Amino acid sequence: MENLDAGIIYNKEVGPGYFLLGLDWRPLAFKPGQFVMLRVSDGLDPLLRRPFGIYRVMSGGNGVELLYQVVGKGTRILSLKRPGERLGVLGPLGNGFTMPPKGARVVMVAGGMGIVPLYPFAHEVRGAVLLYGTRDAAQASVAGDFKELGCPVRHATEDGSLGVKGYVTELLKEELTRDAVVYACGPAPMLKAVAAMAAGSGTQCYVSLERSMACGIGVCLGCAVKGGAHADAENKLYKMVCSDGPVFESKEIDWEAF
Amino acid sequence: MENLDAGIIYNKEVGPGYFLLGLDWRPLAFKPGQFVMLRVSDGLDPLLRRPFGIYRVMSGGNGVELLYQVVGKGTRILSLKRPGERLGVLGPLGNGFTMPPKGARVVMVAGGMGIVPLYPFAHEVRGAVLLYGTRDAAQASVAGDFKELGCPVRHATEDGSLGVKGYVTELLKEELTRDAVVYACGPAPMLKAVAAMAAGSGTQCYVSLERSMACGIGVCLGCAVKGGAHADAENKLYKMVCSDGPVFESKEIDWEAF
Amino acid sequence: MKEISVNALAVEIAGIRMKNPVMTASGTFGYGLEFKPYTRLDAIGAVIVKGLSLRPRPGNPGPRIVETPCGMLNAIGLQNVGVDCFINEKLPLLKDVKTPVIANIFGETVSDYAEVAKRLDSAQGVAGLEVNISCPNVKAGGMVFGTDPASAYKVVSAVRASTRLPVITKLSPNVTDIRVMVRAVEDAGTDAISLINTITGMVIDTERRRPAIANRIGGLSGPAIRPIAVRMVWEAASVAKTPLIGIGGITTGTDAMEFILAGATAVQVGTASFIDPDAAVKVAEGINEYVTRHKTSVAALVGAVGR
Amino acid sequence: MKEISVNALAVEIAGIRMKNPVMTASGTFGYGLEFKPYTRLDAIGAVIVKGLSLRPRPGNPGPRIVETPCGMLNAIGLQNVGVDCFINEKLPLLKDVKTPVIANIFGETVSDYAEVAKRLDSAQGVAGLEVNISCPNVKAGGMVFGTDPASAYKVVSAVRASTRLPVITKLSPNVTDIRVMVRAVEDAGTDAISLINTITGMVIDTERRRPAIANRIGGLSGPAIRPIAVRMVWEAASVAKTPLIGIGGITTGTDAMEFILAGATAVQVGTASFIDPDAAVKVAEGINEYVTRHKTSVAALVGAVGR
Ligand SMILES: Cc1cc2nc3c(=O)[nH]c(=O)nc-3n(C[C@H](O)[C@H](O)[C@H](O)COP(=O)(O)OP(=O)(O)OC[C@H]3O[C@@H](n4cnc5c(N)ncnc54)[C@H](O)[C@@H]3O)c2cc1C
Ligand SMILES: Cc1cc2nc3c(=O)[nH]c(=O)nc-3n(C[C@H](O)[C@H](O)[C@H](O)COP(=O)(O)OP(=O)(O)OC[C@H]3O[C@@H](n4cnc5c(N)ncnc54)[C@H](O)[C@@H]3O)c2cc1C
Ligand SMILES: Cc1cc2nc3c(=O)[nH]c(=O)nc-3n(C[C@H](O)[C@H](O)[C@H](O)COP(=O)(O)O)c2cc1C
Ligand SMILES: Cc1cc2nc3c(=O)[nH]c(=O)nc-3n(C[C@H](O)[C@H](O)[C@H](O)COP(=O)(O)O)c2cc1C
Ligand code: FES
Ligand code: FES
Repeated sequence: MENLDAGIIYNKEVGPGYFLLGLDWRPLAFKPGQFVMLRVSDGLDPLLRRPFGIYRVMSGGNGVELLYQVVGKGTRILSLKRPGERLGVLGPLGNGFTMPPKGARVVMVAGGMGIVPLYPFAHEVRGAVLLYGTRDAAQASVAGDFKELGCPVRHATEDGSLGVKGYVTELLKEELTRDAVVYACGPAPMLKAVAAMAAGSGTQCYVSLERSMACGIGVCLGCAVKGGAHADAENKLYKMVCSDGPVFESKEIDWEAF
Repeated sequence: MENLDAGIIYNKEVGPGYFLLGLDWRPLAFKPGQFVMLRVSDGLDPLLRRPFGIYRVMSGGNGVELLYQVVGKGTRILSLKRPGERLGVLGPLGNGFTMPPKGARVVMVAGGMGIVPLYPFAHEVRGAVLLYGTRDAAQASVAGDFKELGCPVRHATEDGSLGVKGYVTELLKEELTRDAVVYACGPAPMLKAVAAMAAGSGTQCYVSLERSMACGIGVCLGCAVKGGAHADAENKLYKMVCSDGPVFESKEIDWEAF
Repeated sequence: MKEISVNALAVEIAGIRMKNPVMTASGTFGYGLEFKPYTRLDAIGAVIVKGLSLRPRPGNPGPRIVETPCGMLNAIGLQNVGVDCFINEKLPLLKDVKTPVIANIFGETVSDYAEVAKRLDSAQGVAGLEVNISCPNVKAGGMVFGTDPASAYKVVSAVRASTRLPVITKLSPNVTDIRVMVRAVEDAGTDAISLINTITGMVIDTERRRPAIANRIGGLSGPAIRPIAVRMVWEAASVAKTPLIGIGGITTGTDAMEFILAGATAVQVGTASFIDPDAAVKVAEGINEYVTRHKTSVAALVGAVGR
Repeated sequence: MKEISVNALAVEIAGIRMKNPVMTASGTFGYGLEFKPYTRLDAIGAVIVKGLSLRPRPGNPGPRIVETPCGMLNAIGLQNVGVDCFINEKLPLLKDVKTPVIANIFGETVSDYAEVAKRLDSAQGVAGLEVNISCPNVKAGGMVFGTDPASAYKVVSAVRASTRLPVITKLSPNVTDIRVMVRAVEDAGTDAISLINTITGMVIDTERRRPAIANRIGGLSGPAIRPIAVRMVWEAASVAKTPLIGIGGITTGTDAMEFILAGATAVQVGTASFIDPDAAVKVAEGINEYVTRHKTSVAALVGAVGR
């Protein structure tokens, strides 16, 4: 875990509103699914850091790449940063993915920017299938990186411009076999649906969650999600996405409250 | 008076911490001594605009130039802006300089960045002498622009690296004749000294003042300075630097309170 | 500029009809006239002018303002031309503006307040009064009235008895429980309530080791205080019987919608007008965008956040 | 890192000796341990841990936080492991840290407070207690005690009677007159006073038309509130007989100096530790830079702004 200023090597738009950010920071080690807290402004507004998954080690190994989408104030400011500027980086943070048992059929489910933590995961677990839901074909361009890893990719798009028309859960139905292990990351409604389907078929399922964060290191207690039936002790009712997660087994979470 | 977004044509360091900012905005008209309020941040911090004098029309006439020094948060942010970015501009604002009576011997006194409003003034009143106080020779490089206008320039530097060693008021002593009209802009202690000297010798003296500003248009009543003996009516006790000034005859000001 | 759909935006406060819910906050919009070069006064819901007292006031010595994180601190000291000068010299110039003009008033004593109200009562072109019982920047009067329910009651009763104009009371946020103040001024007969005025604050110039503004303590305004203001409107709405006007750090239509959803019928734009003299109109446009996109109206959204 | 000159920075609060005046604010520094990878705990004046209650508390449902202009709103709901777990599991791990550890305590009733204080009294490694009578995010207790002088008096008296440890009382800013609260808790025997806790606020998610945090109302912290906090310390200093600890939006040494000049003997760094887990140490370094440059000491500057 480091707390330092990293230099920007590149920060380029690679899809509609999607940016690939190359930092000259090479963490000693990181697990797929871990994230960093980035300070996007030197000033006091926006005040808080923003969490971003680690996408991959830069080719050549001189740093890491993050992949992000512009959705609000902080990411807009980030998208205006240029090579040579420096950013506060805190990380790697969080637990990262638990590796699947040997021989399991690994199914990755991503919605939109949920693709990010799955890339380093796919890098370690070669051959996993990726089900990828996006708004349209343009948004899905990142899938190319997964194909290079040898992952079969199946697309669902809201506008039907690539793969099946509709939600990615349509694709999951066909892949949900007993021997599967699901790894999912994406918007809350998608995760809820995935968790429900996995529970229905008794499939083991890991989800990577997102919550607004202030600290990223488990101390502000701001990123709480309610634990599921397994959350017994009263003071363990809530789990912190940043430090207990961001990856949870889906049965650890109270999906009603999510 | 306009309220618009202007594009940055250039923003280059021309001296130690001094920047020349070229904007693609050409005001219909402006008077020497007028200023603009610049919005340096799209965000909410820093919240308020910052006032800067209009230095001159860009060569070619496609815009105007401002000259500023980095002293704090807002000017630091400004110095990082690059060509193509846009800035909110409100102006031209303020009264500007009253032109000297025909035949008067015009003496300009500048301290540091106080040089800015005097340039367009010198441009109209050719041949005025400039007494220029800076910390050192490096800071005084802007004087070249005045020499091009044909202004005799005499320097005072705190470290003695150019002209006389000490304050610019040393130079003024020698120039304070009865037929002189003084135009001064600079830090408060300099202006106080200049006003006192002018009062002592009965010389007419105009000063351009600086005060923290919120609105720049006379409505927040934040930039008040106390009027001198001439401020009679109770509700006219205070003058607004932005709308009653920034240029005042020195006898209009209560220098004790300044 | 998109056309603002009048019906979806129109609101009424104490009989004052406004084409949209955006008013200018007192002390941040001069006497209105100063903004003519920069904005369309006709596109603003109502213009509230700088606080007026019985006699002209010179205001406080400088420095009077200092910037703070996402806000500013001011101690202007209610500098103003006095109610008579306002009536004779400023008001006539606002005659052609197709927007209600509301006079913000202030006194050092209860009878001052009543007298200012009386003089404005007979003036042409004043749509209503806003009673400032909450200015933190003057020694006498001001905030004392705004933090003590009994004093507030007295001031508002006296103003109420001195005018037939609609009376809006502007509350101070510097209290333990805003609901107590709401009840007091409603009992005194106010027709509407605006909140919040600035929050008392202080900045110290550490290099000079003295307060950054000459008055030492000033009033904090701007986006920094918005969450506090929204909370106070929400609390006030839980007991108020009269319409509320939300104020504090509004810079966009979305900001304004927070106040409306919390229970305000209208809003005021203050500090934002310093940063952009066209801010009030832009806020109205933003509200228009919101209600259009949500296919609803401002009136339907007042207090719609649910409790 | 420059060497911090110990003598010029050292202060003492109620018998607690600190190498510098920078403490960590409760609820923003966990139980201290979490920060070991990111900062030098030994370089902090004192560590104040998350608020402790008699029994463990699960806290509020999410969302619990939302960003605001130059600040944040939180309603954590005082989630904590409970005083016994703290004593048995957390405290022993802090044994080697060469910095006083202060326990922040909280109860739903007066006797809860007293009982928590009693249990900590016999614990090894607790240098003092900070009594939180000002948390806005829980229904019972919390802010009720902090806004009513009589209730505050009761709580502090009960704690005072239950422990030999130094007692610091942490005041709520949500009051009309902080001086009244200062007098009440001093009468009850507090050894020092810390202020301010968060200011109640609200943010509305306009798209969803509901409060942005599940608890609806939360506590505002961060640079946005600093001018309010400085003003309250300055006001408190005009009547306080015990040392004050200034809190609210401190991110730099200069910010801290504002509080010290206003009358605080020490300061606490809160929200800033979320943005930079090394913030408290950096604030101490900034204070060191200031006192070195001005050739003076912290102790000499307490309240030096002049009135
Ligand atoms: C562990 C973790 C890993 C993440 N990894 C990535 C990533 O690799 N790439 C990427 O593009 N995004 C990622 N996100 C989401 C990213 O943090 C948010 O998009 C970002 O913080 C938004 O900041 P903003 O200032 O632009 O938006 P804001 O102006 O703060 O908000 C804009 C919108 O985004 C929502 N939002 C704000 N913060 C979050 C958040 N933390 N999580 C979810 N929604 C939020 C708001 O509710 C609002 O609707 C991750 C989030 C978490 C918690
Ligand atoms: C009418 C007018 C014209 C000006 N013209 C120019 C110009 O042409 N070129 C130029 O470089 N500067 C000019 N200034 C000064 C310039 O506005 C300030 O330097 C700038 O606002 C500082 O902003 P900041 O955020 O960098 O500093 P801050 O972080 O706000 O403050 C840094 C330091 O600057 C001081 N300061 C802040 N605002 C002002 C101010 N308005 N006037 C004086 N001191 C201030 C502060 O007290 C502090 O010591 C002018 C000021 C006025 C009032
Ligand atoms: C410079 C300044 C002057 C003000 N003068 C007055 C005034 O004369 N009367 C009044 O009722 N409120 C006055 N206010 C308070 C504003 O009307 C408003 O209540 C407050 O600024 C909060 O809104 P804002 O955050 O949008 O600025 C003043 C505020 C500022 C910043
Ligand atoms: C997330 C969070 C949790 C907090 N928890 C506590 C607490 O348990 N006990 C307490 O006395 N204060 C608590 N506080 C208040 C802080 O200690 C501090 O008084 C306040 O945040 C103002 O300081 P700041 O602006 O530096 O953050 C909490 C603040 C935050 C932001
Ligand atoms: S973000 Fe602070 S505990 Fe998770
Ligand atoms: S800056 Fe607002 S009146 Fe001058």
